[in-house]
Amino acid sequence: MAEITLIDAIRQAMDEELARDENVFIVGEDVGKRGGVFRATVGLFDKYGEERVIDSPLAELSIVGVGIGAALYGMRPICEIQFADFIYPAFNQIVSEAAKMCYRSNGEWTVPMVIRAPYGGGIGGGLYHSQSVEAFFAHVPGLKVVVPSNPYDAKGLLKAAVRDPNPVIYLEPKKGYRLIRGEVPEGDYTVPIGPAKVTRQGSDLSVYAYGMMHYYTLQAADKLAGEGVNVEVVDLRTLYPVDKQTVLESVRKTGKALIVHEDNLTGGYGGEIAAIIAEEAFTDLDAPVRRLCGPDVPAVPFSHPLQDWFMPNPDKIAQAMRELAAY
Amino acid sequence: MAEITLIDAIRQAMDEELARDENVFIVGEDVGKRGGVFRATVGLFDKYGEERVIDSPLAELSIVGVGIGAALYGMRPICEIQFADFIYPAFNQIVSEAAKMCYRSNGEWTVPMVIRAPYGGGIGGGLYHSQSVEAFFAHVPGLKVVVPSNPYDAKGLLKAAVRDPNPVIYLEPKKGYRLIRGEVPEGDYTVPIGPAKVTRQGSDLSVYAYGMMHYYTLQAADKLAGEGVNVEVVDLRTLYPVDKQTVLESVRKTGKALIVHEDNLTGGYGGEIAAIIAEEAFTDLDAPVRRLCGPDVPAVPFSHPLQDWFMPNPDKIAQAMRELAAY
Amino acid sequence: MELSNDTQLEMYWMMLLSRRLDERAWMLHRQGKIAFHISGIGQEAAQVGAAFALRRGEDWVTPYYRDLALMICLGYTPRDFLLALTGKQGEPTSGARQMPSHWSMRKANAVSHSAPVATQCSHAAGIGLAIKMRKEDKVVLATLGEGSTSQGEWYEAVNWAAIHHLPVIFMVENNQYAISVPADKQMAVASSADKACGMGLRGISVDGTDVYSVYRTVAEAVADARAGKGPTLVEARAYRLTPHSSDDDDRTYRSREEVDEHKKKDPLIVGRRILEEAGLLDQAKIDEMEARVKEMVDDAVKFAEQAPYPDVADAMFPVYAEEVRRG
Amino acid sequence: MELSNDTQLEMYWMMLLSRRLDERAWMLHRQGKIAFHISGIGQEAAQVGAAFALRRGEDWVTPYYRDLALMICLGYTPRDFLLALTGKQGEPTSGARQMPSHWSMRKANAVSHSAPVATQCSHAAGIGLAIKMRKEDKVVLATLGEGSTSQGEWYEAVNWAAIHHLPVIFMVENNQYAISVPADKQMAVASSADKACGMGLRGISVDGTDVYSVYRTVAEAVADARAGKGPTLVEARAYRLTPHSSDDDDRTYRSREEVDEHKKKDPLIVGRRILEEAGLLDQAKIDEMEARVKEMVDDAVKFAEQAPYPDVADAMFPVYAEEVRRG
Ligand SMILES: Cc1ncc(C[n+]2csc(CCOP(=O)(O)OP(=O)(O)O)c2C)c(N)n1
Ligand SMILES: Cc1ncc(C[n+]2csc(CCOP(=O)(O)OP(=O)(O)O)c2C)c(N)n1
Ligand SMILES: [Mg+2]
Ligand SMILES: [Mg+2]
Repeated sequence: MAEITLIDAIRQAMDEELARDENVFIVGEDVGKRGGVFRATVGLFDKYGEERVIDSPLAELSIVGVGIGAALYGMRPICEIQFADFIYPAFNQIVSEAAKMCYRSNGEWTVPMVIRAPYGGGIGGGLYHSQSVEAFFAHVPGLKVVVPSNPYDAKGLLKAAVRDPNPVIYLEPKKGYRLIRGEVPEGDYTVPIGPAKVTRQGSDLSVYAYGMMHYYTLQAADKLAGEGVNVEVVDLRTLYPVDKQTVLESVRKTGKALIVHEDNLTGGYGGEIAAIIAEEAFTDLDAPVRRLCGPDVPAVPFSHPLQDWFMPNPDKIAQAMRELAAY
Repeated sequence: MAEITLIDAIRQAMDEELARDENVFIVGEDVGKRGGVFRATVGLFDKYGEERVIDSPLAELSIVGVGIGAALYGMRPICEIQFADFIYPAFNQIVSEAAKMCYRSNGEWTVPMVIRAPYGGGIGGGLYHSQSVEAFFAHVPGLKVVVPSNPYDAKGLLKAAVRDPNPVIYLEPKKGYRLIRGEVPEGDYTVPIGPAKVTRQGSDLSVYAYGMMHYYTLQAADKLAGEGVNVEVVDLRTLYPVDKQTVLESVRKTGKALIVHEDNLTGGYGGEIAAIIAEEAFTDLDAPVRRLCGPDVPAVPFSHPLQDWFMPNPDKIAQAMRELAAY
Repeated sequence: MELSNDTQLEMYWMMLLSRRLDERAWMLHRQGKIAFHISGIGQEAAQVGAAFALRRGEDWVTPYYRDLALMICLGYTPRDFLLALTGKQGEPTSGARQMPSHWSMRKANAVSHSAPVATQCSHAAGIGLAIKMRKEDKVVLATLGEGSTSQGEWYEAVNWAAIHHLPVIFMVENNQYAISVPADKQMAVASSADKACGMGLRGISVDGTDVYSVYRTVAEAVADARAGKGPTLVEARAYRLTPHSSDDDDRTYRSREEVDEHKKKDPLIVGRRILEEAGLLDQAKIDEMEARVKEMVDDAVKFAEQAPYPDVADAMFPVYAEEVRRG
Repeated sequence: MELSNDTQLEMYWMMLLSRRLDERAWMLHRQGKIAFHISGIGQEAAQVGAAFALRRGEDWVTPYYRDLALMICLGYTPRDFLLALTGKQGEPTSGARQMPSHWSMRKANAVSHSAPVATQCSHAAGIGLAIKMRKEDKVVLATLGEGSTSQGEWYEAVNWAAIHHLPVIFMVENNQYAISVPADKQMAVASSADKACGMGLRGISVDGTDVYSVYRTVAEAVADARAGKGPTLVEARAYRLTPHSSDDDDRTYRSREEVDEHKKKDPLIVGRRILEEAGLLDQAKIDEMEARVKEMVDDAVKFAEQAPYPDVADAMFPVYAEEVRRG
């Protein structure tokens, strides 16, 4: 098996899905000739033509709205939002339309579509090229929200998303695009949307993370292993709907829970995981449920020292693990 | 003191603020001659003229965007979104612009504005005239999010919001517009944005609620008192920033926490309160932190039995209180 | 594009049936038997004229809430409508989840729409894109009110259709008000059709009280679209002869004289005159039609009265496509 | 609207200073000394022409990221810019929170802008509304790229300005690309100025490489706006002579021949020729100017190199206006 980067896995998934199903198409800003500003779609324009890899006008709302219309007709659009920070103009179409179409029509209409968006900080992108947006969508019944943390999952989850009959928000940890490498089979496979995954077995505490923070969490867990602390790591992967069972099983075993994300703490996705644990695993808890998250400022600042201040990293995560383990 | 309705208190606040400060103006759909579809602005067009009570084009994004521009210039806009369900087109302006202006300009620019929006179910409004939107905003640093539960607070908080130098999302429980009555002084007073309020002292469990659900919670608490259960009720009022101190003080006293809101459970605002309690009051807890919320379907269905099924009400709240008290 | 005598009479019949059904809804509301009605009275000619210009059942439609007459032309029945008004079980568009007049009819390719205005327009563009991708012979009709053309949403959708020469007809039903706000507060151009020039598509304004004029205009646009000549923007000039909805009191913002003046150009009066002048209609024929309509409407009312309410056991689903039970 | 000789020379000076500063940024990027640059090269004439048509410091501006030359005319200094490029302490627009070229200058009434394109346009409309409300003599200039006119946001803002006759000049700097997407994939009209007719305001297209033509055109629009004649849409036709940003590789989507062709119409060449023909400029004068520029740019680079990074202790504030420390 070849070892490839996260972004190559994403491109491979799209390439294979375009080849597999002629209803699949890509639409977004600069996805065509340019191959995407992160080059996630490089080569696809030449291979599949401008009708299937469409350079949209600079307007996210209609990228999604047009995608929805095409999906209603039976197509399988993959909409690219250039940066997750620019998804807000499309908020109405995602939340009012894509998410509610199935329920509101009592199942008569469905919206099989994927909305891909690179998210997250640590790349010098400042306030508007670094945001995490998962909490806005992991609250909206009718949507599925997926965040891969490694190339294998990235490819498998994206293929599953393309084939899913529902709107799937697929958030890509862009800091890891070229940093995170892993083995990926060349042929067809999917990773099911829904289940979280225990990516490291442990007994002393459970750490829940996703995307880039999952990558860092594994590094921190390695460090803690050297210190004799046995950390279990859960990659949440599908943020919505929540895989409560996997979340609860782990904390029931370890008795301690730490949730890590780079989005702002307050009102962030971690609150939901903490609440589920506090409600359903109360009697198993040996310590307060901890969250390590971005601070409550609008987003990641540009200047490097400020960015470092904002972002969780392996050291900060290791420190939080230590403290919780010692509780 | 006169006993007036929630909506009259809201109108009174706007009337007095328009009279007090010539920078204050109202902008929104049908706020002028029509006096608002809920009649919250009735009479203000005649009194202050069409330059200060502006019938906007049917476009929420620019209601907010134009409001922001005017606020940057030194005005104090009160933007009305006709139903909270229609706030999503303005999401980008609220989240990218209003919320981040102060931080991104290092304090050089600020956006003193109020965005009023009627929210919530129980009025036969179906999927798109019943939504609760607080969770989307009570996660965005730079915004303040306020939900009054009674006429006194409604007037005082709205006046405080108009005078606040930041963007304030002011959500009005529309089911209570004419249902909830209370004494309101005629003259000027404000209720500070920030503090939650213990509205009923109790010792057996703490119930956290806001808006219409707070109204129902007090009714349920009365019922429980008859059964010998002593419920403490906290009106959260300002959802963001969170008044952690009041939240924690109450649960430290009672040892049990129930959070009630009508918004969907998963990813809802209640998760944050539960998470704060699970993290910071862990050792005081005698029971799992409970949430009673709307189910995870897209929104409140229209047909009455379905609406009743969706909505929390005094009976359901009383039942949840009983169960938690018995834990 | 010549209409046979039978077709001309059928068009009048559709207007009449829709009108009487609509009037009955107002009556049921006055009687307290239904909670809400939003009316198409005054816009029947625009809707029926457009519907007949389509290959009904084959072409696609993204309608809006005033389009009762349009839907009737597509096969929506009085019984369907009464189930919606009463929120009863079996309501075909949404399982009584949506408010009345929020259409959907899969078998007629009429897409489910929400309440946030103008969102259906980018769906129409997306459907047009899919039609073009599949090289099919279909067109799509999108309708909306003139106020709704203030939404950026609409502009983006029309822009897409114009750039990609999509087979979409955007029909603005200009009834001169958006709730209370007159058209001159929505736009600085004289007619919604004038907006076309700025987006690079054909724009044409037609007397929307004359069903046959509307037919001819839309039929031409449809022919152009089918011929690959791209989209057309049609404005049908009409007048909203009723309050905005059963919740509205239009006396607060427009004079009775103004309304009465427009009643003279009621599309049913205009249509009847044309048919009488052509010798196609007389009092006897009208009496016969009215009797037939009354029977249908009476039947529908009775049917809905006897229908049960939806089962709350069904309310939780289908939020996701995999929960849809077919057949 | 006649320009004195001195003013004409001053305008050329502004273009030259901006150009050399911009070129230095590219060089610093190649040297690995800065992480990111987004360039205004090719658009200086549009920006300087527009700036000189304003009462600088009194009138308002909502700029966008390419407006280095515009900002220089408003008093932004090379040192300011270098602090932004390097993310150093004291960076005046955002405290180094924002990426470079995200301007803000309160003392010049130049509003902070974000990255999501076109959001500044409704701010401009709101500022125009405030100016009108206060019956002041000011105007506001909003700039954006031609691709950004695809955003519904922009349409809504212009619509507002047109309906309310607001003193706003919308200047589209049409550099023919939005990253990789050419203008004919953004709009179905030949010129951005053609969009004006659909919204009911004046639209005019001008050669954006000729600073004096731009000046005259914008000056006329400004005079109209001041006279209460409402907004104007100006398109300044230019060409983006560099890649989109330092992250871009424009060879993937446009030929070198095309770029070279446009280099012949470099605004600095055009400006120099005009001044030389008028006998206002010769080689000696240019040498002197270049020397002066080089000194200023060198100084700025040195200044920024020696400046410290921001203090992370300041990073948490000011999220809210009350946290702003003045003075
Ligand atoms: C995004 C959004 N904002 C506000 C509303 C509330 N609303 C419902 S209908 C309406 C007026 C629509 O006017 P117009 O587009 O002219 O259509 P008409 O009702 O006159 O047919 C408004 C403001 C809404 N449905 N959606
Ligand atoms: C809402 C939004 N979507 C996407 C982007 C990413 N982006 C930055 S600049 C740009 C192209 C802008 O093109 P244009 O408006 O023509 O301005 P130009 O850069 O050519 O001056 C894009 C797509 C953005 N900044 N904002
Ligand atoms: Mg209308
Ligand atoms: Mg451009």
